[in-house]
Amino acid sequence: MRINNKNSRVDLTKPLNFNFDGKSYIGYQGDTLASALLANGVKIMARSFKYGRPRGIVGAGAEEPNALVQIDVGAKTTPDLKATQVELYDGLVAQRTSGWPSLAFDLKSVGGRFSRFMPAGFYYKTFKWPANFWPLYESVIRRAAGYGKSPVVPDTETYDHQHHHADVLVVGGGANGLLAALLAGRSGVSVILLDEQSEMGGYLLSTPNATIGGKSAIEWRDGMLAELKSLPNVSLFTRTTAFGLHDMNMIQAVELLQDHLPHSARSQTQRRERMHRIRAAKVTLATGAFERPLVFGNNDVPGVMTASALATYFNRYGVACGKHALILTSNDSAYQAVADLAAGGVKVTLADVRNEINADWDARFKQLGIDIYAGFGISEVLGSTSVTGAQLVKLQANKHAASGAPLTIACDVIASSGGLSPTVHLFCHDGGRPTWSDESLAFVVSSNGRANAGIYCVGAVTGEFQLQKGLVKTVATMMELLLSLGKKVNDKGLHLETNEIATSPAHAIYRIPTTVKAFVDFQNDVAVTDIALAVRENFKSIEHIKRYTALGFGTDQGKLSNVNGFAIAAEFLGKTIPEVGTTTYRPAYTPVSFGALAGAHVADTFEPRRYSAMQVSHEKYQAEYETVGNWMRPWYFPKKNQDMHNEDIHAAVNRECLAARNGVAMLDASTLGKIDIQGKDVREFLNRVYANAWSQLAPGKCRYGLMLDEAGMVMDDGVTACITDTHFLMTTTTGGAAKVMNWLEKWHQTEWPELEVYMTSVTDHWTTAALVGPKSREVLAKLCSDIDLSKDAFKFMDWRDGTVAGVPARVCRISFSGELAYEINVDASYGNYVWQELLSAGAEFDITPYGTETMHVLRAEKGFIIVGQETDGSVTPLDLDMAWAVGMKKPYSFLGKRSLARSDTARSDRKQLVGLLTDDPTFVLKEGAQLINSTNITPPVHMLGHVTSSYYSAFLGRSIAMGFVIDGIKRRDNDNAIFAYANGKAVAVKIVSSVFVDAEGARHNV
Amino acid sequence: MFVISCPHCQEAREEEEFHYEGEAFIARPATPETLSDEAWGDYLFMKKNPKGWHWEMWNHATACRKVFVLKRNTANHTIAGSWTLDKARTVYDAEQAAA
Amino acid sequence: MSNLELNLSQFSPVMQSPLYHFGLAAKQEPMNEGKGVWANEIALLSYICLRGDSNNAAFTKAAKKVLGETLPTLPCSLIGTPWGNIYWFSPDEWLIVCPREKRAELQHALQSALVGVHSQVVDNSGGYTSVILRGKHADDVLQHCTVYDLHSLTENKVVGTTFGKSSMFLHRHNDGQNSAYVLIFRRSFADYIWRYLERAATPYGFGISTL
Amino acid sequence: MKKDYSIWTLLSQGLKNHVGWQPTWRSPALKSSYDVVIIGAGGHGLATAYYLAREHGVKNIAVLEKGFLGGGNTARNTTIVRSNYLWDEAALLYEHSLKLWEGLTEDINYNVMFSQRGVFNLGHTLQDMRDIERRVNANNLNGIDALALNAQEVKDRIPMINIGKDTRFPIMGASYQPRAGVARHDAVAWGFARAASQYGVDIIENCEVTGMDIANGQMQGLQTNKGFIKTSRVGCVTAGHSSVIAKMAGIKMPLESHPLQAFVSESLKPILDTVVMSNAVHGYVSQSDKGELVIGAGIDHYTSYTQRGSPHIIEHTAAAIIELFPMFSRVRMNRQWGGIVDTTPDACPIISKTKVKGLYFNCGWGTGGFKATPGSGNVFAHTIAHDAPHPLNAAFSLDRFHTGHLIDEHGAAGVAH
Ligand SMILES: Cc1cc2nc3c(=O)[nH]c(=O)nc-3n(C[C@H](O)[C@H](O)[C@H](O)COP(=O)(O)OP(=O)(O)OC[C@H]3O[C@@H](n4cnc5c(N)ncnc54)[C@H](O)[C@@H]3O)c2cc1C
Ligand SMILES: NC(=O)c1ccc[n+]([C@@H]2O[C@H](COP(=O)([O-])OP(=O)(O)OC[C@H]3O[C@@H](n4cnc5c(N)ncnc54)[C@H](O)[C@@H]3O)[C@@H](O)[C@H]2O)c1
Ligand SMILES: Cc1cc2nc3c(=O)[nH]c(=O)nc-3n(C[C@H](O)[C@H](O)[C@H](O)COP(=O)(O)O)c2cc1C
Ligand SMILES: [Zn+2]
Repeated sequence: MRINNKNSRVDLTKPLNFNFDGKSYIGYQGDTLASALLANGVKIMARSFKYGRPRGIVGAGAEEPNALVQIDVGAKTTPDLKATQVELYDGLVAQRTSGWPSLAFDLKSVGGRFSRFMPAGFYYKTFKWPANFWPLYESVIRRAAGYGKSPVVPDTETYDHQHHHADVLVVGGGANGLLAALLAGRSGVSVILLDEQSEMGGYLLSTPNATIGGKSAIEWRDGMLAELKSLPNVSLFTRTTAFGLHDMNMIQAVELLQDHLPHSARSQTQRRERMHRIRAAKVTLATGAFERPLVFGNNDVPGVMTASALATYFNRYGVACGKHALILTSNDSAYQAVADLAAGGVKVTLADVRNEINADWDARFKQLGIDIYAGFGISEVLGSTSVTGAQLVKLQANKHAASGAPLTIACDVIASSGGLSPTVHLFCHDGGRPTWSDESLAFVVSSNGRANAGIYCVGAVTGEFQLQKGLVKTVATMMELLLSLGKKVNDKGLHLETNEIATSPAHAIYRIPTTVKAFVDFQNDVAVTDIALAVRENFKSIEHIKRYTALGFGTDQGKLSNVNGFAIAAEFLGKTIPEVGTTTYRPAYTPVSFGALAGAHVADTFEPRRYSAMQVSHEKYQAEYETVGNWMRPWYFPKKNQDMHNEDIHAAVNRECLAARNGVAMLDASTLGKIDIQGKDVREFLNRVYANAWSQLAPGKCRYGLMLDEAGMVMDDGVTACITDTHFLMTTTTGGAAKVMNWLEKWHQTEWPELEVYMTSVTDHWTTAALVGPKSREVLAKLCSDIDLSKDAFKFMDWRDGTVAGVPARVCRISFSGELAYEINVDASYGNYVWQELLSAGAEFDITPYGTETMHVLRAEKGFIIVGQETDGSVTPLDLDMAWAVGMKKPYSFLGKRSLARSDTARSDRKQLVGLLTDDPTFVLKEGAQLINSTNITPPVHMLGHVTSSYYSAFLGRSIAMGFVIDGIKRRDNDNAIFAYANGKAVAVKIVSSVFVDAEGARHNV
Repeated sequence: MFVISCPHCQEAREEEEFHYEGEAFIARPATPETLSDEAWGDYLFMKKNPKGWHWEMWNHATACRKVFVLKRNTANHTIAGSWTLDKARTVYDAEQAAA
Repeated sequence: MSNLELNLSQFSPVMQSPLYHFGLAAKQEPMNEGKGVWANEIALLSYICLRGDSNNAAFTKAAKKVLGETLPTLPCSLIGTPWGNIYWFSPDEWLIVCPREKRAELQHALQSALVGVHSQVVDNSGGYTSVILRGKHADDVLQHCTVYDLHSLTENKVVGTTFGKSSMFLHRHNDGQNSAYVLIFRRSFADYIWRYLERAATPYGFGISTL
Repeated sequence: MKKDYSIWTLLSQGLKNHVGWQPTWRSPALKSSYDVVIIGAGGHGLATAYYLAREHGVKNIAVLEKGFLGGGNTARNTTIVRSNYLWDEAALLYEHSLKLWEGLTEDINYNVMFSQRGVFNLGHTLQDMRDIERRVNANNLNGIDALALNAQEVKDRIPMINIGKDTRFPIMGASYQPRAGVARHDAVAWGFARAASQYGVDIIENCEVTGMDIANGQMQGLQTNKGFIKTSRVGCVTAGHSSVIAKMAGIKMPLESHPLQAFVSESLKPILDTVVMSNAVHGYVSQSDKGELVIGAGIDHYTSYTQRGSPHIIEHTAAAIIELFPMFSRVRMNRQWGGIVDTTPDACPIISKTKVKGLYFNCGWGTGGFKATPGSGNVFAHTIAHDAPHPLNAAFSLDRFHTGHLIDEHGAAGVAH
């Protein structure tokens, strides 16, 4: 029921329409969905996970275990939000996330009647028979499980990250957080203060009648905020939750930027959420505490909540959750709520498990006409779908048993307080542990216990629940923090005395004895009896109890239930609570969207796409692309065929291949890694990092090199040019470039610093056009007059400097296709220009740009390997039949050499690379086909190796392939066929040399 | 999520700027050919992998591209210091001698 | 690479900068209050990588002779010279950024001065480009793109750090009161970096500023 | 063995308020000597003890656990079970395990909820597709169920997945193993503990091994925080901590212990009924029976024993999941955690004797050993019982790192879970 409470933060002049579970309601600006629903008298908001019991709102914030709702529809729909954290906006549409067919009647509740047969872990003991029925059982279980629905269409809103570096981060904007931030701010250091809620103030917003320094709670907060806002070195963030604290005070915090706005007010150019990554020299945790309910019979009936929630709805939202409230407490923290409600016209009955009531309070209560039951507890709540009353029992001295007949109290809302549980989560994320305090009856963190890590704690989180004492300690703690930053604290004009009534000690009690189900963790239906069962079954570690009962497993992560669970476990284990300890607190403090975690790293900007300078032209030629490393490389260039469709890859590749073999074609080879290496020891350096020898290579010449890892396995390859005796230009594979660069640097820096070499990556500087084919010389000649291109002046494996199309170029006569070919390297700024010029110059010869697929076919026809396709990290040069590329006589034991001599690596009968031919020349083997001895494919079948490369060679008019075969080199060209297995079929193949075209190299020697 | 001081850039930087390069001070044998398969295999693959203080190499990948040495506790992620390769060597040797 | 300018028939200039395909020149406008973030490419500069041992007098002397200034040895520092800015990349690596017209001369001067000295001079002009970033939200945008602590980025300082999932070298650019930055990064990542920058700047309004 | 879990016992106990349930496993006092001591009460250690007792009739066995049993990687893995590995040695070992999974619930009379919902290993590049083809064919010839699918076939089975060509790493296809799936990780530890306990195995929790007594190359016994234990045979199954134990025996291992992180979303209605893994984007996802999306990341590159990693790894994994399933962008991460995975140079485990007589190691499972739990325990039990490897683990000995006979599974492993 909505009451007119002058302190309420809700603006009754701004009504908002919203819809929950198909019904329309009205709430007000400042409401949460929870407060608005309560104001509208909605009691049932969910059905419980296991038993389908009706559930209502228990808390007022992040601790809410029951009221999980689905907000919005379509692309904006979001599952499992806590109604207590959803700010109301006009037009909000919410759905329940449990209860089928409806909240009023849930089918599970039928099964729920058999709850006695469904204790913790019952599913481990059953659903086992008959064995093959498990899939059926499972599908039933699955359909029963789960809360909200995942969206089914892509998210249309966006997210990003923002990195901050601050001297002091204060987490939590309650009284203590505000004070801490102000003190830090006044000292001049950079400060960030953030709070998860829509406005700063924390619990002050729930206790408007408290006064600080003579000001009302809200006035005091406003004063603090005003000064904080006036400080340029302080940044304030609301709706911002610190959800993870990581090593060295890296805090992840997510800011909700738009979800609280009506759709009409949301902007496409703004983010939905922003993740702040805050690296803070010092962190001050002012995260407060959650009130812990007491555990009693049927404590899950809608209308049972925590006393602080009751107070919060009443004071902050102007909502009375009932006309007659029964409040059960074991401590004084609920008293203010009792007084506020009574003063506000609610009939209040107070039950306190303690036998004496603090005298001052007693007087207050008497004035307010409150019935008080001292030494009483609630044994059982009455009512099924909502509270109608409760049974009170007189507790015996030990409080574990009741004496005398219960008396029945009629009421329509019940609230309880078992004390406060500090919000220690963040403190523990990076390995910290809370300690039990018998005085606070809570797991607390010390204000400076982790000062060495830069972590300080203030307020309720430290177990100091008195407002005034807390604030005073906050000043002391901040003094220490600022001192460590070489600053002084300045508390000028801060008056911290409050109007609190001194409190009397709380009583250590967590559950009231009862004969009916009493729930500890509402969301997972964990009852006291489940914890008892777990212990009985020897799940005695609190981690086992958690895992067996699912205590604290839910979306609230046990904010309300954990400590009660630990305490009740201790009782059954006959241990003290500190002996039992806590489970591990992990991120996220409250759930955070995948979108916020991903930030900008989605879609176009998920990961870099690297392009060469010729991309502009490739676009024009409508290339299809292949991803190689981070690069986007043209895979092939489909042409429109007669009926104006694009050619398929086979037509395109055949055309491109024939152009290269018979006319002229051109490949963008810019993506190859290029490393410029200089110094007097370059040759020695190359001798060490390459398998082959470099001492003799003359300036003006190029050589192919094989690079091995220390295990002797082929790691990369490429052609390296000798520019001068002290200057070489190395090329690497496209995918291996970065790896090789680091590899070279690492060996140089760590093992051979004495070698005089420097290396610099020039991959991006040079673009490379590979001009390939019998006509390539003629094309190049049209654009290049200052290099003598004649056969003998410019030999195979030579390089020359000159100009191409007027652009300074380094031309290498090397060939990965076996054809006459020139690789033309120019400054990338001219890359696209030169590429264009070559295309025009070649037009008369029908010059054909080609992609990686054709490059693969051409090199396969020549038996050249591709590192990463022929090799997989388990292949040596000898396996590749490339002993010619290994200089065994080099003085220095080059990288990988020794490994080649290991007993297994040196075996002569390893898998070796060979050529493969099918009998049927039109049949193209599957790359990845396995090679076997016979057509018998009934497993297990002994495998000889596999097909690494396989293509249709338009030039040869037949299919060709390469692959590994055990002892393959010996078996070349002997007639007994082996078989290639793929797609359930085995076809005969002959083992042949892997050079299919021009073994003697006549084609490129022209 | 570490903050690592690069001894070359002489500034504390975020972990994302660096690459981990594994255990430090695994020296390459001077004469591999004279080693047994076992000794060579140990050099190739065996790691201290301690729970506690670990001497390890990092590479300041986005900046100076230098490999340097970090002493880090693998049991609690505290960092004792970072040194250039040659300085680290002396600190490390001294520590070994002491122990 | 979408939004391409496909008209390749007329090639002028024959050089294409790494961000050429975004057609920035056509989109640029004078900075105004309407947008919070302004950027543009400083296209087609020359980038010379110089490596050598700063403890080797022969090297530093030779370098100074050519450059007119001693190479910066203070970590992460940069200095201006008649040639252009010299950036400290590592104890044995510098990047010299100069106008294209000076490239050949500078490269040649360095090479001849360093004959016989253990060093490396490499032209990387095609491999890099620079972007200038301005506007009242320039800092915010950078905070979206890099993990580096901008407070530590004083004048005359250059740092190699992250940009999204790639990397860049970053320094402040003296531009009156507003903070302005220069980003130097590799050609092949330019498309990614520009898209990332555009995306990060959207909430503040993104404009292409006249240089 | 006493088979006392069934719907009937559940009903009868239900009527008696469940007061009659016995401890799932006994917690006896530690004896001063044992025939065999297993270090580490994770799934593998408990399985080892179970098979030692059941198949090799070893009587006097203890399993020592420094914390709570099943609290190591067994407690924190994303539970993917498959056997579609590339090389014969690995494939046959994992398939042996998969076969045991198929009968495990009955075998140990404990519902491990083994759910054969199939596993997709996505391919995003031409080379991925070659590797997939190669692996699938090898699997078939080894008698392991496996299919190679193209992008459309993947889409047909997983309607939510994004196979658009506009993505950074367009999905080109996948390998699919229908018999693969997931299981309830805790149940595996508890079920094996219960079964082993019923065979008389002593499981000692909160008992940390701190040292070893070895005399002339022979195991004599173990020092623990609960005192000395005499034994001549010790099986070490301590995953991330294996190097630490090895050091006690003066042995160096080819292991590095890295953080491996995972996270779960809030609980959702059924949305994904299979398991999807991608090496290229570094993420994998399935939905548990309770409804949360269970998501695994790539490993952190540094070594650590803290059971935590760096947040940017999780951030990247979230991005990877959105790349595959753009609709999950608004789904929220509920909890994140890490484990300590013992990685080897060839991404294959070590199940081996050592140069210390009576000391055996079972480790190096890295990011992918949960699936092997029954099989690993089974062959390791054999190795200990016979002081000689089972044929299925002969290839996984330590000396492969000296001979060079590595079993390079990186291709098949990558994100190996
Ligand atoms: C995040 C994550 C995701 C994974 N996902 C998968 C997956 O999807 N599929 C898959 O197959 N695998 C996966 N794995 C790997 C898998 O979890 C492990 O390989 C497997 O669980 C190892 O089991 P274990 O019993 O050998 O180790 P553990 O379960 O770690 O058991 C080792 C035990 O040894 C104990 N111990 C250590 N030192 C001592 C000592 N000194 N004294 C006594 N006891 C000691 C530890 O406390 C621990 O309980 C994943 C791992 C992680 C961390
Ligand atoms: N009776 C109660 O239920 C109750 C609860 C809390 C505090 N109090 C009292 O209020 C007074 C002030 O307490 P305080 O200032 O220490 O705490 P507080 O509870 O007043 O304020 C803590 C603030 O931190 C926020 N917060 C918590 N974790 C966060 C996170 N991870 N990210 C962002 N924000 C987060 C909370 O939303 C809250 O606004 C004390 O006297 C205390 O005893 C009472
Ligand atoms: C398959 C799987 C599913 C899990 N589901 C949940 C879950 O729904 N809720 C939860 O709080 N934790 C869940 N966890 C994580 C555990 O709570 C815990 O974080 C993990 O076992 C690591 O232990 P630790 O965090 O205590 O170190 C899950 C863990 C695994 C392995
Ligand atoms: Zn550095």
